[in-house]
Order: sequence, then C-alpha cells, then structure tokens
Amino acid sequence: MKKIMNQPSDIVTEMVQGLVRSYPELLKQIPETEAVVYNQDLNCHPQVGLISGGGSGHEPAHAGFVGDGMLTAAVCGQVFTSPTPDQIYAAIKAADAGRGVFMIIKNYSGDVMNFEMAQEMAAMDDIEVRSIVVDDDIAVEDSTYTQGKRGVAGTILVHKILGAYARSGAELEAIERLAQQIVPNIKTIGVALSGATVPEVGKPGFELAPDEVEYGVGIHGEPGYRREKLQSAEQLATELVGQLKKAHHLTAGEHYAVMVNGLGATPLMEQYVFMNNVLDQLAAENVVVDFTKVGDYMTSLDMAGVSLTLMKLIESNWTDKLKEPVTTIGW
Amino acid sequence: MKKIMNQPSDIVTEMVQGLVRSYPELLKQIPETEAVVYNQDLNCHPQVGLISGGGSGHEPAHAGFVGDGMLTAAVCGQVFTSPTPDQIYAAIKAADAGRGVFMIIKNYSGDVMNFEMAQEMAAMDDIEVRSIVVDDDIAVEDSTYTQGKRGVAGTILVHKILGAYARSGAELEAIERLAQQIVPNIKTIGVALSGATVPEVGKPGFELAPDEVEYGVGIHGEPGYRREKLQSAEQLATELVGQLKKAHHLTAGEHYAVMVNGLGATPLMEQYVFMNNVLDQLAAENVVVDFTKVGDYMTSLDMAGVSLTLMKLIESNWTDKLKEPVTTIGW
Amino acid sequence: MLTVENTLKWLALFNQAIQTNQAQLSALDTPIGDGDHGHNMARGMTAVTEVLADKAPTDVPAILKLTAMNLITKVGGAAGPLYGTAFLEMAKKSAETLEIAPLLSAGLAGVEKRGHATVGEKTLIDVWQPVIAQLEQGPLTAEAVTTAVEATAALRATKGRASYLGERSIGHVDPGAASSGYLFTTMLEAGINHD
Amino acid sequence: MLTVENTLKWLALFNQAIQTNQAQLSALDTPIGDGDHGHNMARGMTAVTEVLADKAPTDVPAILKLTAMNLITKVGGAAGPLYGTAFLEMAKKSAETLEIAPLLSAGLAGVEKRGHATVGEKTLIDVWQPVIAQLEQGPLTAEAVTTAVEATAALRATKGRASYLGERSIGHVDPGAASSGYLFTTMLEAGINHD
Ligand SMILES: Nc1ncnc2c1ncn2[C@@H]1O[C@H](COP(=O)(O)OP(=O)(O)O)[C@@H](O)[C@H]1O
Ligand SMILES: Nc1ncnc2c1ncn2[C@@H]1O[C@H](COP(=O)(O)OP(=O)(O)O)[C@@H](O)[C@H]1O
Ligand SMILES: [Mg+2]
Ligand SMILES: [Mg+2]
Ligand SMILES: [Mg+2]
Ligand SMILES: [Mg+2]
Repeated sequence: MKKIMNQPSDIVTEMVQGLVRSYPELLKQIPETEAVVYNQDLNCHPQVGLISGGGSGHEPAHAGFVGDGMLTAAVCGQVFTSPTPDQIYAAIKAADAGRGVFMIIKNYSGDVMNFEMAQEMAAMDDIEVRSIVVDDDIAVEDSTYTQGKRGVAGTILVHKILGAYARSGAELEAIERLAQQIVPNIKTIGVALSGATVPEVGKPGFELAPDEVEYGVGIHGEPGYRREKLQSAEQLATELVGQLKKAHHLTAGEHYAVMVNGLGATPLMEQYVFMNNVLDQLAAENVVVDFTKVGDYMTSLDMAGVSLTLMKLIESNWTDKLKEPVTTIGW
Repeated sequence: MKKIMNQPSDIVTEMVQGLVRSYPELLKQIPETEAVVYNQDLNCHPQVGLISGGGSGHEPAHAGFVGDGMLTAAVCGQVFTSPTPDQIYAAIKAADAGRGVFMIIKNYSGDVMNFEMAQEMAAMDDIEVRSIVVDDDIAVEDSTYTQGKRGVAGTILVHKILGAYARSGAELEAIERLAQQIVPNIKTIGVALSGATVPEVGKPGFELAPDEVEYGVGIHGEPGYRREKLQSAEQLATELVGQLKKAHHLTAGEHYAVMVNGLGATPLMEQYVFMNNVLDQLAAENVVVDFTKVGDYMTSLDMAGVSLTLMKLIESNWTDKLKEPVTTIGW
Repeated sequence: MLTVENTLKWLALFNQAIQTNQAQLSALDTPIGDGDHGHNMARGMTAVTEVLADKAPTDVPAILKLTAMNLITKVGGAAGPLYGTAFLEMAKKSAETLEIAPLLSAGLAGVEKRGHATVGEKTLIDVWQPVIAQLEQGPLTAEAVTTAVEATAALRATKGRASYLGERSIGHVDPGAASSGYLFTTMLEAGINHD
Repeated sequence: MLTVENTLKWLALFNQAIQTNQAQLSALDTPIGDGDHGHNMARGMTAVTEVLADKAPTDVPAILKLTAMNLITKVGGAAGPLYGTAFLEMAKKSAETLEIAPLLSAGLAGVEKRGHATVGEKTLIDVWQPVIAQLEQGPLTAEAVTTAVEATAALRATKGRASYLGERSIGHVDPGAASSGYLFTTMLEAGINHD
C-alpha cells in the first residue's frame, strides 16, 4: 500500500482537519465531531438544512458539496463505514435554522440505520427531520428479499437539485416530495479497472488481472456483475449505456443529464474520452442531453474506473437547478 | 497499461471532443485544431486575451481553466508534447479582441520555441502578443548553462491572478509587468509515488519500488533529485516545505498562498492529510497563509503523488485576485 | 443470571476475542462485504472497555447502557446500530429481569426492528435466534454457537452490504454472525448460561 | 548537390529510418527526457511523406518548404520547431544554391537561433556541426555520422528537457542527435554528399 498518510487510524481526523483548514471560508468543523457545516450564519437567510454523509473515502463527497446552493452540513464516517448517530445528530443540530432538516442518505443498511437513529435523537429536540434514501446503482438487481440497490454517484445530483430548491426557500415537505420524484429518475452504473485499498486494511479489496475490468463494482469494492478483458472506451460505453438504456426504458426525444464520475485514480483525460463515446451513443438514440458533467465526484479511494449516471429530466426545472451556480469545493 | 481509451494516437482528439461536448456553455473548439476558446462573444467586453497550453496529460490544465476570469483559450498538444505553432497561432487569433494577447508558457524548450513561432506568425497579422515563461519548479537547480527550471503547478496561480486582472480591464503591458512580478514569487516542488504511462508508450516512464518515492520528479516524469523509502505524510511535508523554505528564504510574518496539487492518481483524502501537515509546519514558521487550495490542477496522467506550491504574497491585491470567483471547469 | 461481576467479565472476554480476531472478522467481510467488520467492532469494544474501566458502573443496567452508548457512537456501519440497539434494549429490560434469555430476547427484538431483518437472511440474527431458543430451554453449549455461526455459510445474503453479492455470498460465513459467535462463547466463558 | 530526385529519395529513406527506429528513439528519450522523440518524429515524417506524395512538388525549394511546414505543424515538442526551422532555412537558402554544405549550414544556423543552443550542450547540434564541417572539406562517411551521434553520450545535457537531468544524462546518447544521425546516413544513402 502506497499512500500519503500518517497513522491509518487517524486518516479521517486528519483529512477533515486538512479540509476545513484549506477552506475556512466555506467549512467549519462541528466541535468534537468529524462533521462539517457551512461556515455562515445560517440564521441570516434561514432555509431547510440539507445534510448528507456516509463513510469516508468518497471525496469530494460529501463535505466537498457543502456550501451555498448545495449541502448545509456533511458527516464523515470512518473509511467506508457509516458515521455514528451522535455525529449525524450534531450535523442535524448545526444545519437546523428553524425550518427543519432534510437528510440525503445513500442506500447502505449502515447509513440508513445510523441516520434513522440520529433522526430519533433530533425528534427529542423537536427538530423536524425528513429524509430520502438514494438507490441509483442499477448494477446489481436483487430479488424482492433485498434492501434494494446501492446509492452511488447519482447522489450528487440529488444534492445539487435539492440544494438549489432549498436555497430558493422551498419548505421541508416540498423538498421531500421533490426528492421522491427525482431519485427514481437517477440511474448509475460503473466499471472498475482496479480495487481500492482501505488504509487500515493495507491491500486492495479485490484484485483484477492487468487486462481485466469488472462491471458494476460498488463504491466500497462490493462485487459487480461481470468480469471481462478491458476493451476500448467505446465498448465500455456500449455496455454501460446499454444497461442504463434498459433500466430507464430510454426513448427517443427524452431529456437527460449525463454525469461521468471518476472513481479516484482515473485521469480526467480518460474520463473525457469515455464521455465522448457516451455522447455519441446517446446521440444515436436521439435523446436530448441538457446537462453534462465529468470529473471525480463520488470516488472510491484509489480505485481506477468510472461510473456513468443518467438522470431523466422530466421537469425542465430540474435542468435549471442543475445549472445554477453554487459555491462549493467539489461541484 | 490499463486505460479507458480507444486508439492511443486518437486520445487527444477524443479528449478535446469529450471536453467541449461536456461543457458547451464554456468551451468551443477552434476549427481544425485541438485548441479551445471561451464560448462567448469576446467583443462584448473586450479584454486582453490570455492563452496557455502545452502537452496534454495535465488535465484539467489548461483547457479546464478557460472561462470567465481565467484563460481565454488553451492549446492541447499531443500527450507530453508541446503543441505546434499553427495551433497556438489559431488560439491567439481566437483570443484576440483587439487588445492584444498574453501567452502563459511553462518553461520547456519545446513550449518556448513553439509559442515563440506562433507569436512570429501573429506579428504578421498585427496582433500584439506578449508572454511570460513560468519556471516555478525548484526541484532541479541546474548550473548557469541550463535553460533554468521547469514550469509546473504554480502556472495555475498565474492563470488565476492574470485572469482576474485581464477581466478587470488591465492593459497588455500592465499584465506583462504583473506577470514578471508574480512569477519569481511562485515556487513548487513535488514528490511522485509512481510513474505516468503515456498511452502511445504503454509502460510507465519510470518505475519505483512498492515502498519508494522520488522527490522532484517533473510533470512528464523527468528525473527528480532523490529516491527514498515512503515515510509518513508528515515527513513528506517536512522535505517539501523545507526545500521551499530555503528557496523562498521564508521568514516569519510573510504572507503565502499554498496549493497542494494531486498528480493524477492520488485521492483527495491523501491530499487533505498532506495539506494538514503542511499547514502545521507553516504555522510553526509563523507565516500567514491567506489562500489555500487542494486538488488536481496540473496532473501528470496517472502519476501518483503531489506537488506543493508556495506563493509569496507581496501585494495584498494578489490575494484578492486569487479569491475572486471564476467560471471554469477546473478552478 | 447477570451480575455486575460476570457482565464485566463477559465484556472483557468479548473485547479480547474481538481484538484477537479483528483481522479474521474483516477478512470474512471482504469477499461478501466491505472488509471493515473487525475494525468496526474492535474500535467499539476498545471504547467500551475504556469507559467501563473509567466509569466503573456498579449495576448491570448501567454497564449495559454504557456498552450500548459506546457501541452506538464508536462502531458505525451496520454493526454499530445493531449491537448498540441490542445492548440498549438489554439495558432497558435489565430493570425488570437479570435472566439472560429474556435479556437477549429483548436485544434481538431491537436488532430485528432496527435492521428490518429476520431469520434466514444471513445476518447476526441467525446466531442470536438459535442461541436464545436453546437458552430458553436449557444450557447453551459452545458447540451450538459454533454450529449456528457456520450454518450462515450456507445462506444467501439478502440484508446489509453483503446482500449485494446475492448468490455469490453462499459458502462464506457472515461476519456479523461470527462476531456474535464470539459474543456468546465469551458469555459462556464468563459463566453466564441458562439459569 | 540537391536535385528533386535525390531530395525526395532522401526524405523517403529518412522517413523509413524514423518509422523503423521510432521505438528506439523514444527509448533513448526515456531516461533523459520524456520518452516521446520517436513518436514525435514519426508523426511528422508520416505527414511529410503524405504531403509530398499528394502535392508532388517539382523543385527543391518547394520540397524543402513543404517538409518544413509539415514538421512545424505536426511534430510539436522541441524537435518540431528545430527540424522545422532547419528545413525552412534550407528552403530559403535553396533559392541561392543547391550545394549541400551551405544548405545544411543555413539549417544549423536556424536551429541555433531557435533553440539558443550551441555545440557541446548534448543536442542534435552536436551531430549537425561535425557533419557540416566534414562536408565543407570533403566527402562525409556514415562512420563519421555514427561517431558524432555516439559522442553525445559523453556530454552533459544542458538544453531541452534532457537538461533537467544534468549529470545523470551522461552516458546516454541524445535522442535528437540519434534522429539527426538517421537524417545524415539516409542523405548519404540517397547519394547526397560533398560535391
Ligand atoms: N439489516 C440488517 N439486519 C441485521 N444484521 C445486519 C443487517 N445489515 C447488516 N447486518 C450485519 O452486520 C454485519 C456487517 O457489519 P459491518 O461490516 O460492521 O457493517 P457494514 O456492513 O456497514 O460495513 C453483517 O455481517 C450482518 O451480520
Ligand atoms: N534548445 C535546444 N536546442 C537544440 N536542440 C534541442 C533543444 N532542446 C531540445 N533539443 C533537441 O530535441 C530533442 C528532444 O526532442 P523531443 O523529445 O521530440 O522534444 P521534447 O524535448 O519537447 O519532448 C533533444 O534530444 C535535443 O536533441
Ligand atoms: Mg462498512
Ligand atoms: Mg515532449
Ligand atoms: Mg462491513
Ligand atoms: Mg521528448
């Protein structure tokens, strides 16, 4: 394992310190937690507080999306481990400006349970808390017995759209309704070229042969649905676009937002090349692409690979909200 | 070599296409080139055109810094190869709004010669062109026979400050004078954890043992000044801050901007941890840090590692200009 | 029957077992999860051990509550809320009874409610449930615990991160089942059993 | 003395040599530079070869100018401006004379001006200069070319990317010197020599 770090067990603490010290105008650490909150007087323009979080190792998610027009606070758990309820509770309190708090949770049972416990704690303080569970990863379709699909890079689009609505004054109920409308329209699928190494573990969560890729790997290295030889960017795009087409029942004339997300160790050059192939294939389907974004948003430590998110834009408002300028580190 | 690409020889062409298709509101490709220009009517608010460029493989540099408040145009050469004069000339013409064009060149003999030839071509069109050669990399101090030091991540700070001045209406001469003032105050040094693989070459430019780092490696994999065992982030910071302290004759009370730049394959988590150590050491020197930035700005394909840039802020104006909001992909 | 002494002994032995088997528990979590279960439990039990030494609680409900709070605030992941809720429900129940079977039964009910899971979904429930069933009828044996742990290998995961592997989880012991295995074998070592 | 025939033959042979030795030239550029010299030259000479076939120029200045323009616009890096300028200056000079020594001499002057370099700095100049000196006095031999190329190994790089290696460049042949070696050996193969 070759990482720039000190003690592996201190990595999250030091990361959060480095982050808030680098962006003091944007972020402040909530005392005695590894959660950060927008460093502004939130009571000046009180809005519904938006919080998110999860295990660390997905930077810039989620702390990098705290700021004007996106999240109010974010909670950084241990690497790939959901944060604890006390930390989430602290973020809820810090984000509350009297208009309630909305939690954006990625669908992992740990996250769901810890955020739920924090919500129970907040209820005792009479802070109204609602939430949405994002489950955009179509990679692994489970039977009806499962808790469903994973939450991955599409979560960032949820931050963006809800953030824009919250900034413009939307009430907690309206944000909840909107969240329920947008999440089913966001679908993501990824391909990994290498595994990620958790600092405390010291070796990659899985290994791929030098010429092998795995489709559908989760952002914590959870197994995907198929391994095969690495082919061209065009063929990777064919596979991922093909899966998303099916999942969206994609039809000519529909409007989409497209996000290519680097998983951590894949250079932007490759991401742009991949996006070029994706846009070719979407053009061939005669869908209208209204919004595009390429870069590292929801990473998986040092994993190489990309994910592709297609969001069906049913309301033209959603496009406007995606395009609104924000002040954050990572958007 | 495991890369998301199609034909290695097409990678720059496809990258530029993917880029402009992803950000049509910001960028447009200059016909028949691999150069991009800010996609606005430049004659609406005519300003001095700022252009930069160089070999590709350093994304988001330089095309990612084209936009309001930074560059007007950028030229993308082949991977690690300076672009040709005709392409640079096309960028000069596209960036000119009648007030002249200023070129920000990284100090590599190929870049210097190609930009110079482009300037000669532009002179025949009566476009006034001035330039600065950025040589911020203190890693390899050569004898007086050399052409000096390399230009690396500090170039981005030059884009930012000159971009802010150009936007606010500064004349070509003023920008040239300012460039000459700021560049000597910008110093950078890096450490690599792995080599970069040029797509057409197919194997890393250099190899390091699994526990080895090399200090002072160039952004094209040029040899650095020392190899040793990877130690802690704190010790890496001690080495790099130590070298920069010497080069700056750093003194208590001075003001600095600090940029930690990922070289391509190093996750943000590690960059924040490293920045935390850097800020500790600068605090111990009693210097004032007015501006901080962490992320991938001047990468070297899939190289792992970071560079550290310290800019001595002699004028408080420079800090303001660094902090001014811009609309670009990469800042 | 829980006493201050045997409860503290139990938690001390459980801590030892977790620390000793930390790497193995994370290794079990690697093929079917995200490889952190051992680290998560170790972080939590280190905190529990410290706080019990520090606060020196003098009654069983206090011990269980401190344990619960520290598991909840230190473990994270899925295991934190689940073990935390289990101990919290046991703490509440211990105001009524100190008999082990009803206590564990209250804990299990909390786990099921928190995780919306039930028997057969390849989770720690698949150890808690047979252990409690046996304790309700008579003494529990270490063999029975081990059997329950190993029986999870045959199950298909449908809950938690492991569920994302589906069919491919079959053949691997569930990490949460394994850590619960240590919970119950150390309980026996501490002399706690059917009363 | 350059003619349309021998100039075209020269450039065709040079192209072949570059394509054949592309990997070797990039390999020479790896320890002391950025590993692209072979690719750069190959891209340029492919374009030159195509345009010469396409445009079929009928006089030496036109051939040299087309070559120059395509090297300038296709090679990039340091080699593009240097080889491009060399051929551009040769094209200009070819209006006056078609003798090889003064043509190459004009090319070298262009290289020196463009790159601000001189003999002894471990660049292609260290091949051009002795080659021209010999041609001015009498026939050039392939051995003399090879000797000049190999002599660059002993030099310390101070110009171009290679310069950043300083002392460590000693012992490696300069890639630009090596490609210039092919330029002059193919010139001899094309029958161009001291007149
Ligand atoms: N919904 C659930 N109900 C009951 N137990 C669960 C549930 N989800 C996960 N588990 C248990 O938690 C264990 C995983 O814990 P851990 O690895 O610490 O958390 P995470 O899955 O968040 O990484 C699983 O092996 C399983 O026994
Ligand atoms: N300033 C210079 N003057 C003369 N020759 C130079 C100069 N800089 C570089 N060279 C030559 O160019 C060669 C490198 O060319 P190439 O690798 O194609 O470009 P780059 O160095 O930009 O990657 C060197 O081997 C050297 O012979
Ligand atoms: Mg986990
Ligand atoms: Mg080069
Ligand atoms: Mg786990
Ligand atoms: Mg080179």
